[in-house]
Amino acid sequence: MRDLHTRLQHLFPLGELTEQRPNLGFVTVPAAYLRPTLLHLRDLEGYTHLVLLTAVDWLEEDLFQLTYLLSNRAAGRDIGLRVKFPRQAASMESIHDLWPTAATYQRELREMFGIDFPGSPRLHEEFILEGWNDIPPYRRDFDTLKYARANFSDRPGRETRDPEQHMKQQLYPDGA
Amino acid sequence: MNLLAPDRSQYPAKKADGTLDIDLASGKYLKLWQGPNHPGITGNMSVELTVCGDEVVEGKTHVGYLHRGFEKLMERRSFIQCFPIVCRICVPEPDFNEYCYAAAVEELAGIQSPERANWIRALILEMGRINSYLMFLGGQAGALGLGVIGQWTTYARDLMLDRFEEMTGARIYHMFIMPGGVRDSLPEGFDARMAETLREIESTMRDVQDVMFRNAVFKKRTVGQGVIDPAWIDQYGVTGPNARAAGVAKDVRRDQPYLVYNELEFEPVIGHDSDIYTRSDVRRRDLLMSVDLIRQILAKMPRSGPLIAEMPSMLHWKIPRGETYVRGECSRGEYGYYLVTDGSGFPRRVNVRGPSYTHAMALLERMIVNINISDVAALMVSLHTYPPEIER
Amino acid sequence: MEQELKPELQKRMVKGPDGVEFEVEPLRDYYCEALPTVQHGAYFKIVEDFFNWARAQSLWILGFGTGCGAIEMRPLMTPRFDAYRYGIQWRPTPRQANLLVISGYLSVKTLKRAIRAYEQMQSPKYVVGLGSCTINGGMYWDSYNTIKRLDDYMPVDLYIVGCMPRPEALLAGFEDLKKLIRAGKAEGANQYAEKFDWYKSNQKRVIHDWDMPDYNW
Amino acid sequence: MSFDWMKIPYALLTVFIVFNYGLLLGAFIQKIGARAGRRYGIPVWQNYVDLIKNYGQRTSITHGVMFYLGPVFRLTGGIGLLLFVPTIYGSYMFSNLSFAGDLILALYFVFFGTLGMALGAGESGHPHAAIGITRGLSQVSVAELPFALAVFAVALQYQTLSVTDIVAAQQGGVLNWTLFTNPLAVAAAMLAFLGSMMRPPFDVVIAPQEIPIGPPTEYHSAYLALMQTNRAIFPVAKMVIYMNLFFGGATSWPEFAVKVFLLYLFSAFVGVCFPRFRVEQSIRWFLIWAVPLGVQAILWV
Repeated sequence: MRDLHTRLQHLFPLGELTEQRPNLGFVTVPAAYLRPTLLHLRDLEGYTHLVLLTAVDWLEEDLFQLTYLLSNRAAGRDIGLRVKFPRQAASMESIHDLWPTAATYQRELREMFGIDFPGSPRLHEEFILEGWNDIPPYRRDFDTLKYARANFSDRPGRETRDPEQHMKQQLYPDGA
Repeated sequence: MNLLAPDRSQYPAKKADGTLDIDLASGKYLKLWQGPNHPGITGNMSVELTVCGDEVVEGKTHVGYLHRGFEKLMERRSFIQCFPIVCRICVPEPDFNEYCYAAAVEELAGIQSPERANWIRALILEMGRINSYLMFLGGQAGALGLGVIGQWTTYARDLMLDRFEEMTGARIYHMFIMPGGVRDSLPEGFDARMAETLREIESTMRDVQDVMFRNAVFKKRTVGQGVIDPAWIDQYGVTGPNARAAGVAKDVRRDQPYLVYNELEFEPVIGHDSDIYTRSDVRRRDLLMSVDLIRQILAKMPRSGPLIAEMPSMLHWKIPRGETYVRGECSRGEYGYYLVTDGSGFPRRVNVRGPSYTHAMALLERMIVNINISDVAALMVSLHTYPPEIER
Repeated sequence: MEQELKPELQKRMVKGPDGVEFEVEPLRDYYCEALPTVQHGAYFKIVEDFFNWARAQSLWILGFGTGCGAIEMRPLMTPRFDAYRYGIQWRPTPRQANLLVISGYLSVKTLKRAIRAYEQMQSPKYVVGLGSCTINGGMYWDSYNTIKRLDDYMPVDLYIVGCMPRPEALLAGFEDLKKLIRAGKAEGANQYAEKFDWYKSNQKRVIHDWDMPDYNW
Repeated sequence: MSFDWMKIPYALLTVFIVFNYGLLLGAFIQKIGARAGRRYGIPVWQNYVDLIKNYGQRTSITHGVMFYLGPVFRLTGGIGLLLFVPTIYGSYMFSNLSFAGDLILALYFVFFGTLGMALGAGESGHPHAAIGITRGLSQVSVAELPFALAVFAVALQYQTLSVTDIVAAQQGGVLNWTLFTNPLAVAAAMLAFLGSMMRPPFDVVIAPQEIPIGPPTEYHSAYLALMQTNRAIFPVAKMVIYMNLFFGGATSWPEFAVKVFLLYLFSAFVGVCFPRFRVEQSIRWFLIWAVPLGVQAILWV
C-alpha cells in the first residue's frame, strides 16, 4: 500500500495515507485531481473494479466527503479515494464514462444527498424516493424521526424507552 | 429462419445525448411495465420495458419500493442497536449483513472475535448461501414455467431453515452474528442432523440436475441467452457467480480470504459460456461446494473456547474516528459494508454495497435490450438480483 | 398540494399510426372515475351465507410481495405447508384476486401501488396485514419512508404479528380470516366505500405526488 | 326428417355430465401435478367452490360488449364442439347432434373460442392481454396445422367426414383403432394436442412469469367464472374428438371417463416436467416435428 502511495504522490498532490488494513488504504485527493488519479489507478495500476461510490456528510465541518473505493483483484488490494468539498451547492465531476455503473451511484447520491453530477445520465429522474418534498434524507440535518412523526400517524400503545434509563430501573431498582 | 428474425431497421434511432428516440404515439412501440406486482420479477421492483413487437427496445429498472432508509436509521441507533436491524436489509440471505456489519465494527473498535466464533460464522454464512441458491434455482426454473423445481428446492430449503431454527431460534432473521462473536454455540446433535440435511439436499440436487439441467426445453431457452460480455465485468462491477460464469474467478473467499476460508479447501467454481444456463449451472455447482464446505467446517471446527470477545459496556460504547470497508462473498456476489465512525456512540455513515446494486441496474438495463419479452423474467432471475439491497 | 403532472399523464394531442390526430386526456380516458359504492349482499340471507362460505373456501391471494414477508409465502405454496389444501391459491392479477396480503412494511412508493392493486380488486375483497411493521411501524418506526398504520390507508381485516410471521402463523391467520368471512364480518370493501373520503385524505397526506384519479379501476 | 325434440334435454344432460366431469378431472390433474411437487394439492371439490365464489362476486366491471362476449364465445366453442360430435357412440341419448355436424365443423369450433377470446381480451385494453392473444393465436394456428393434417388423413382413410361414421369404422376390437391403422396421423395429432392444451411446454400464452397472465388478465368475477366453466368443458370436448377420431370412441360413460382421463394425463405428464417454449420456438417445433408427421400421414393413406 505504501509503495503505491509513494508512486502516486509523485504524480498527484495526495493527502496522507490511512492504512486501515494491510490491503486497504484511504487517501484524500483534491477534487480537481480525482479524474486523473482514477484513470491512473484503473489503467496503470490494475484497480479496475469500482466497488462503491458513496458520500459522508461532515455537517460540523460543513463538508461532503465522496469515497471512491477501487479494488485490484489480482493484488487483493483496495484503495479508497476521499474527495472533500463544501456542502453548499455541492457538485462533483461525473465518472459515468469511466465506469458505466457509476451512473447509478451518482443518481442515488443526487437524490439522497443532493450532490450534483453534471452530465450523468438520467440523473434527475427519481431513483428511490417518489414525490419527496423535504431536504435530501441522508443529509445529517434531516431528522427522520421528526419527519416520520409529522407524516405518519402512530398507533397508541407503543412505548419507547431510553436503554440506559430502562436498564438502570430494571437492574438497580433502588437507585444504587 | 428469416421469417422469425427481427427486422432491426425499425429500431429507434439514437438521439444526440445517447437516449433513444421513441415515439409511443406512432403505435410502433408499446410501453410495458413488468412489476412491481408481477410474478416474473424478483421481489418488489419493476422494469419499464419499451417493446417493438416481441423485442425489448429499452428497459429501465425502477427500484425504491422497499426503501426503508437503513443507512439513515443506523445513524441514530447505537452500535449494538444497529445489530438487530441490519439483517433486515436482505431477506434470502440475511447473515451476510450481520457478518459484514460485525466485522466492520470489530475492525474499527479493535476487537478480535474468538477463533470458535469465526468457525461458526463461516458455517452460518455457508448455510445461508445454500438457502439463497435453493431459492434461486426454484426461481430460475419457475421463470421458465418449470414449477416443480421450485417445489423441491423450497422443501430442501425448509430443511435447512430447520437447522437454522435449532441453532438460532429463527427461520429467516437469525440475528446470530453480533459484533464481538456469535450468540451461542451449536446445539447438541447438530452435526448428525446437519449431515442428514446435507444428504437430502444433495439428493434433491441430483433430481434438479436431471429434470432441469438435462432438460431439452430448458437448454433451448437458456443456452446462448443473456450473455455477459467479459469486458463488461469491470465496467459494470459484476461480481460473484455472474462473473464466475464468464470465466473470471472472482471469489472474495479466495481473493481476500476472511474468517476461516484460509483453512478450507475449495476452488472457485467457474463457467465459460456466461449465458443463463451457465450461470444457473455455476450456482448449482457452487451450492454443492457449499455443502462440501459445511462438512469441512464441521469436521475442523474447534468445539470449545469462548464464543464472544470481551466487549465494552454496550450502553457507553464509543468507537474512535475511522473508516473501513469489509466485504464477503455472498451468493450473489460481493457484499460489503462501508462504515465511518466519528468517535461517538453512533455510526457516522454506513453504506451497504449489495451485489444487486450493479447487477440489477446498469447491467440489466444493458442486457435487456434486444431480447424477447418472454425472456425478461428468465434474464432477470439469472442475474440473481434482490431489490432490498439496492435501495436498502 | 397541486403538482405538475408527468408528461405522459398530461392532456395532449396524439397522432395515431394511421395519421389521424386525436386528443388524449389520460386521467379521464384511461380510468373509470366512478367512486366505489356500498355493495349489498344477496337478498336472501341463506344465499349470502352460501356465497360467504364459498368465498372463505376459495381465497385467491394477489401475488404481490410488498415487503420481506413475501419470502414466507414461498414455503406456503410448497410441500411443507401447502396452503393449496385449504383453498388458498395465488393469482397474478389483481382483477382475479380477493385477498391482498400486505407482506410487511410498506414504503410510500409501494403504498401507492398497493392502493391501486386494492382498488382494482373486485368486491368483496380482504386485506391481511402481515408483520409488526404493518401494525405500528415495527422496526421502522422512525423511518421517513415507511407507513406505520396500515389501517389508515386501507381497511384491514386481520393482522398477523411477528417479524417475520412464521408460515404456521400465516396459516392460522388465514383460518381466522375464513371464520370472519363465514360470519359475514369481513366487509372491508364496503367500509372503504363508506369512509372513502377519510381513506383518501389519509392516503394523499402521505403520497405527495398523487398523479392518478381518486378511485381507479 | 323431423327434428327429434328429445335431443335437446339429452344434449343438455350431456353438457351437464361433461361439465362436472371436467371440473373434477381438472382438480385431479392439478392434484397429480402437485404430487410431482410432493404436495397434496387442492381438494377435489375446489373447482366448484372457486366457480361459486366467482359467480358470487358482488362487483364486476366491463370494458365493452366484446369484453362480455369473449367468454361467451369461448363457452359456445366448447359446448358447440361437444354437441356436434357423438360423446357416447351408439347411444341415442348421448350422441347429441352429431348427425348434423362433421369434422370440418368440429375443427372450426376448436378455433372459434380462441378467436372470440381474442376479440374480448383485445377490448379489455390491457397490454398483457394483447400480447397473450398474439402469442395464443400464432401458437394455436400452428398447433392446428398438424391436427388438421391428421384429421384429413383420417377422413381420407375412412372416406368420410362424419365423425359418427369414423367411430363406427373403428369398432370391433382395439386393432381397428386409428391408433393402429394410421399411427402417423395419431402421432401428429397428439403433438398438436399438447400444443392446444395450454400446458407446458406450450403455455407461454397464459404463463404467469413471462407475462401475466395473457388473455384473461382483465377477466374477473362472473366473466372469469364463465371461462372456468368453459375450461371444464372445452378440454373434455376436445378429448372427445380425439377419442372418437383416434382411439375408437366410447360406447359407455365409464369407457369415456377412462379414455378422457388417460388423454388428459398424457398432457399433464408432459406438462409437469418441462419448462415453456417461447412462441417462435414452439412454432418452429411444430413445423419441424408435427407437420411432417401429418404430411406423412396423408401420404400413408
